[in-house]
Amino acid sequence: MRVILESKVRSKPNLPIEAEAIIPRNFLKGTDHVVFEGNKERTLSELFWIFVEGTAVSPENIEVILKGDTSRIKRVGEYMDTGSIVIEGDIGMHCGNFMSGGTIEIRGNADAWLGREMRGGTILCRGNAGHYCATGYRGEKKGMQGGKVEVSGNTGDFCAEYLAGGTVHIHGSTGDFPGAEMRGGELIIEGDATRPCGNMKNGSCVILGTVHDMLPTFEKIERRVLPEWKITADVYKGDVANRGKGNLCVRSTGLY
Amino acid sequence: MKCILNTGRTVPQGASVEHKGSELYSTVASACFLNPVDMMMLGIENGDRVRVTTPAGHIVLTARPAEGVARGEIFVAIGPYANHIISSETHGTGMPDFKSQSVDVEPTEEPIKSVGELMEAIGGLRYDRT
Amino acid sequence: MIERDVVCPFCGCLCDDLELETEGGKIVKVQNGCSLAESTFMNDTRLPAPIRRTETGWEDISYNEAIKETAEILRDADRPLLYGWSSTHGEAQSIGVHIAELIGAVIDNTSTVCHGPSILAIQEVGHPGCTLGQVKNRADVIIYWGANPVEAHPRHMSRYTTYATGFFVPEARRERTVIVVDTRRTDTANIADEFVQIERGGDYAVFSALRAIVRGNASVIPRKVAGVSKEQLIRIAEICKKAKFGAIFFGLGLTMSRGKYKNIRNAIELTDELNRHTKFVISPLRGHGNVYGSNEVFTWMTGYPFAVDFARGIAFYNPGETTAVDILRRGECDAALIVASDPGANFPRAAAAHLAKIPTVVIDPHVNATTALSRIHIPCTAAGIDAAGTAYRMDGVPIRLKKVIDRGYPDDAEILKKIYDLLNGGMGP
Amino acid sequence: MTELWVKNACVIDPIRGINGDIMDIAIRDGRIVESVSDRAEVIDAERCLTLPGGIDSHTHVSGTKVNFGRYMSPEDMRAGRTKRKGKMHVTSGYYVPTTFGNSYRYSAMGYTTLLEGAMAPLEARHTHEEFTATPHQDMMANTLFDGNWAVMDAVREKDIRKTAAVVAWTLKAARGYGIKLTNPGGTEAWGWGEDLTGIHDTVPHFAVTPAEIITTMIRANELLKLPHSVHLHCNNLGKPGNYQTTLETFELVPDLNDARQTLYATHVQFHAYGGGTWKNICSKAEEITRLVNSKPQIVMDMGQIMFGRTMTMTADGPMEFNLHCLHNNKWSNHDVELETGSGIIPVTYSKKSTVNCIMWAIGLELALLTKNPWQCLLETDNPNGAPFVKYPEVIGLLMSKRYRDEECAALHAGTEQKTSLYALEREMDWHDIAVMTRAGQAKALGIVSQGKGHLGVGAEADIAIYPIRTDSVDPAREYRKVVEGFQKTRYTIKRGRVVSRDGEIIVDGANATFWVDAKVPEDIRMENDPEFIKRFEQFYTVRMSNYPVQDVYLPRGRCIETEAFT
Repeated sequence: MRVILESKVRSKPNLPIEAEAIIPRNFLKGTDHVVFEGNKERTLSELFWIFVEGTAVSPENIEVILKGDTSRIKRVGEYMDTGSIVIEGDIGMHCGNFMSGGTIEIRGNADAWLGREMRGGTILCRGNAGHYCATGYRGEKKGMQGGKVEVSGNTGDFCAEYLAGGTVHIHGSTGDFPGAEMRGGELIIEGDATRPCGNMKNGSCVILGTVHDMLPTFEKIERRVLPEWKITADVYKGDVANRGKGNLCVRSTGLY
Repeated sequence: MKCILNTGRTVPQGASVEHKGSELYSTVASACFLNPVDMMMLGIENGDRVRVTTPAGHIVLTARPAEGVARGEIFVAIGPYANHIISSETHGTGMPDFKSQSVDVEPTEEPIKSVGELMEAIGGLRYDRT
Repeated sequence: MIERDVVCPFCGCLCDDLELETEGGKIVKVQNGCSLAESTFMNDTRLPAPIRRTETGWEDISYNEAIKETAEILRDADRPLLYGWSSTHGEAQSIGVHIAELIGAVIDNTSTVCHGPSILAIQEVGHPGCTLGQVKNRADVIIYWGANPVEAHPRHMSRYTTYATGFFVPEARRERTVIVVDTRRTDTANIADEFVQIERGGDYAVFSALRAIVRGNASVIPRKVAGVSKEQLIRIAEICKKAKFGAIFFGLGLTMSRGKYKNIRNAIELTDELNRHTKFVISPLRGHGNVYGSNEVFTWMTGYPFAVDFARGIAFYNPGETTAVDILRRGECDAALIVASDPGANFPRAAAAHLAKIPTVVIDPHVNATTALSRIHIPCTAAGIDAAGTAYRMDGVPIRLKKVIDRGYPDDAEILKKIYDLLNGGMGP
Repeated sequence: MTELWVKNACVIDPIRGINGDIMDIAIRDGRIVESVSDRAEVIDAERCLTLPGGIDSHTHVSGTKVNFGRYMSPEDMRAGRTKRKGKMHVTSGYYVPTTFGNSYRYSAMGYTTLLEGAMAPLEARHTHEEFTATPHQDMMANTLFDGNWAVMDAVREKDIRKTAAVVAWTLKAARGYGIKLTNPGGTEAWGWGEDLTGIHDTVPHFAVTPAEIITTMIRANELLKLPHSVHLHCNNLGKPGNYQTTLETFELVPDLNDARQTLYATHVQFHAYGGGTWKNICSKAEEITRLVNSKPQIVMDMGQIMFGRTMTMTADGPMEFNLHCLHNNKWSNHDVELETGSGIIPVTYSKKSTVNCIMWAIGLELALLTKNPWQCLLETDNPNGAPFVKYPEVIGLLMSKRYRDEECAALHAGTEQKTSLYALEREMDWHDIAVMTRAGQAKALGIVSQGKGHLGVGAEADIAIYPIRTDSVDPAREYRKVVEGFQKTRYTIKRGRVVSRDGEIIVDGANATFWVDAKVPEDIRMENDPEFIKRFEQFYTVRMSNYPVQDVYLPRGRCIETEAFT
């Protein structure tokens, strides 16, 4: 079954919409769902043109497609456990919060907190992602714990903060402090990064581009070839500001 | 000249902060402190005006020498002048880059605007009957 | 008439030993206060009556009219923002939170552009602190990091730290080692025993290096970190470890520079590490007189110190999303109530500009930059001058602000209560 | 005049010796009376269990430390969120809820009076502000004296009268209720990052010992005729082997008061550890209760822990730091000049941890081994051992051996040999529970005469009606019904008004705050003592005139005056 949601023109287009109801499983029971625009409760049909094609008996066969201006819609895919969501344009904050299964594809850019506290499933963002991509919530000790987030473009600051499990793969560059407070999982940055892995405790991070402002508290252990990335990397252990046992691999700049 | 804009509290700014219409406040908040060597490089003297530009806009300030300011930096008191050119990006933290905005500094003959004029430039209307 | 032990409401020091002389309902002399206190009490020019912006200019309106229109603006909004709160008392703050809860607003206070990042850091790692008297009576090592109390908190050093006579440090300055860390040589730096000049944006790296040194990992540290020599870092670490009682005070130099809350987190973790060797505490130098009070009141009422979004009925908190600058920058809010603060002057231009595009109401004793951006400005009392109420000092000590004179203005709590009653279906004023 | 008539109530009122009688209760203007007119509103209790309103004699719900627990825990705030609804404000939080969250949830459980366990006098105004925002319970505040410089000076001078005078002045200034000692002397040592290891250690620079502080304060307390006894959090909390400190401390306590205990020892579970390391820690509940059973002058409370996530918060700063070094999670500390300290860290009690399992067992052992339920009151040191919403489960465990067995089966295997719990057959009855959750507290706090903790004529009409039929529920078997029944009252009546029905708050609260003004003779009042004034102005950072809490902070303050020294 395919559910197509096309955003309607709104009189106040900057008002955020919170739409955690948009997950595949919910459309098994029809399209009558509640979403929120600012401090007002709305029905899905007040904000979207809804088209349903085909039928489904189980949620894994449901595909939800979002069209139109969706850049202010938050929490799409929150607690999603199966099925798929395709967002043709940009998506607002908190897309895929607590997601445990299924796939989300974003063809445009994603706003901040993409895949926050994710447990499983896959998010693919073909554009850029905002700040706090694949991270956690304020005060929590664990961020993303499982699944995969892949971003074709760049991300903002604090990417994969508190990463505890799963894989975060950024094809472009990240901003400041990617992998800060990492506890586990794997972070791959193909482009550049600033101050990576500040205060990391565990997990591993590979950076193929240039590192700016490398922190002084990483201990260089060895130089090693990483066959899967076809590079020679300097391998650091850290962050030794704490008892960190994380691995940070940075492409060697010197000759080998 | 490329510089980093730093902002902060100062006693004169604090003392006149509740009187933003006053000339004193304007003078205090529109002062731009530079390292004397940077002033020499720009060819300006104490009291000359500089135009400071960022992607967010530009502002005209009065240059003042200060030994304590490092080269390549400028210091402006917290307030509407500095804010006129600071980006509203907060990096997901709620806090703008009040202390690390990249700016371009050049000498200028343009006049200093009043706080009222700055507010009118963004759609406000001065109230000056007190 | 002489009033003794008056509390100055200007900054987070809340000095409570001022002497004010009043004459015929006017303050004529301020003693014991710093120059900021003096201007707070002496140059207190007010907006005389409520005003409203019209097509052609400003007109005076009655309080009742202003309050009624404010209630209507807030009632009609889909995403109202209630911002400010730091220069008034807890009683007004508390009504503000109730209004936000009632109408599904976002309520934020000025810590958002001040020590909001410190709060984020504390939420990650906690806060080993103390009241200021502990520092005064015990501290033999005092560190000011990214802070300039000479300019921002002029009596901090004489009342609480460097120059204060303490029970266990009777010789005050002679028994205390003062370290100042900053990117520029400020007036505070000039009195330091040890000045550490750091490259802009290098605070995080320096904290990391100090933590590693204190943990015994000095060998990893390169010869220079953010412009600071390894020798100096090791020296600082030794001074700290040998302290009987050390205190770090930090300011906007950490909260506003790149990395924001990560700088403070690292400072707190250094403090934590030092506690494994001796006694160490850390505290933010809070700016506005009662900004800490706004955090306290918001917290016991909503669970969060700032940036609380009631749009969904429950309280939601996520700085970067629910903070005032972000909501304005994104053009989200469609009405604003600004109480006891001046975002017109203190917010970046793009954020301030949005206030002029939407109906904005200001409740504040003084004409300020936001007045020009507003639709209505309602003048009120100033807490600590002509209104009494609770304020929280930067270290959490609650102090009662006094009403020193009467100038005939209504208390902002009273104005807010009337707005609340109107919104809650009451008949109104 | 408002009247209410509760009919068909199955009343257990231990103070009046009533145990399960079916009776009617007449209420006029907030108090219990002989009879009401026929215009009175009628509530049919349908023979449900009806008790005096619950009283918590040791909880942390208001003030600097509690609010800091909230401030640093956005992750907890999202764990318990409710919307504004009717008269109910928004609430947030699970283990450190907002003030309204605390108030509503206590009210739903039938609690109408709370004693905040720790208030630093310098920050008393804050506690009282939060009391006002906790509207459905009458409040009182234990006032911290453990590191009070003026007290320690007077103790060193062996001057009980002066000690009492300092206490009287401070209690009045802080609008406090009673004397709280938290790790006496230890919090001052923590000002230097140190702690004391026993009650005969000397407090650095003050030349007094915890034993001297405790014994002098006990005598000062009685000299002042305070309604409550000294309320003690013993030294060495949470350390393996600390039961010896606890026993030594209990041995110091004379029997000085006919109406109540002479010492209230709080959260004794945390003070009843044998062994010497975390590896060989074991329960010493038997030793502790053996002594308590022979000393009627001591009342304790359980300090029960329950498994799950919570927050520890106490004035015991050094203990929190030690705990932090084990957990390495976030840590806050807040020392208060010339008075006390405090620390906060989040913890998770896990069934996988033998230490946690032993702690859980000790709390229950203490209650089950104490012969007289008036001597061991039920609480969790909220939120230290568990949030108070777990009380119904604790009640269930005390009433049902089967429930305990089921829980024990899930514990870490090493637990059984380290405690005596598995062998204890005792199952408490409804009357025991009524004693341990209200009557005992009222007596221990000295508020029976204020009309608390009983339903006699003249008492405050604070009443909890639970959806439990004691004639048809067998708590030993149907403990789930017991737990559910104590979670939500059918009616909670506060001062004659129904405030909560089936868990929902239906009116705005209007609580009172109790405080004590002990009048000491003019010649030794501290406000007339030039040396006290001089030291105050020199070493505090607020002026003495700005220190006392103004009356405006207690809009419904109820002052209990005592004539001290008479």
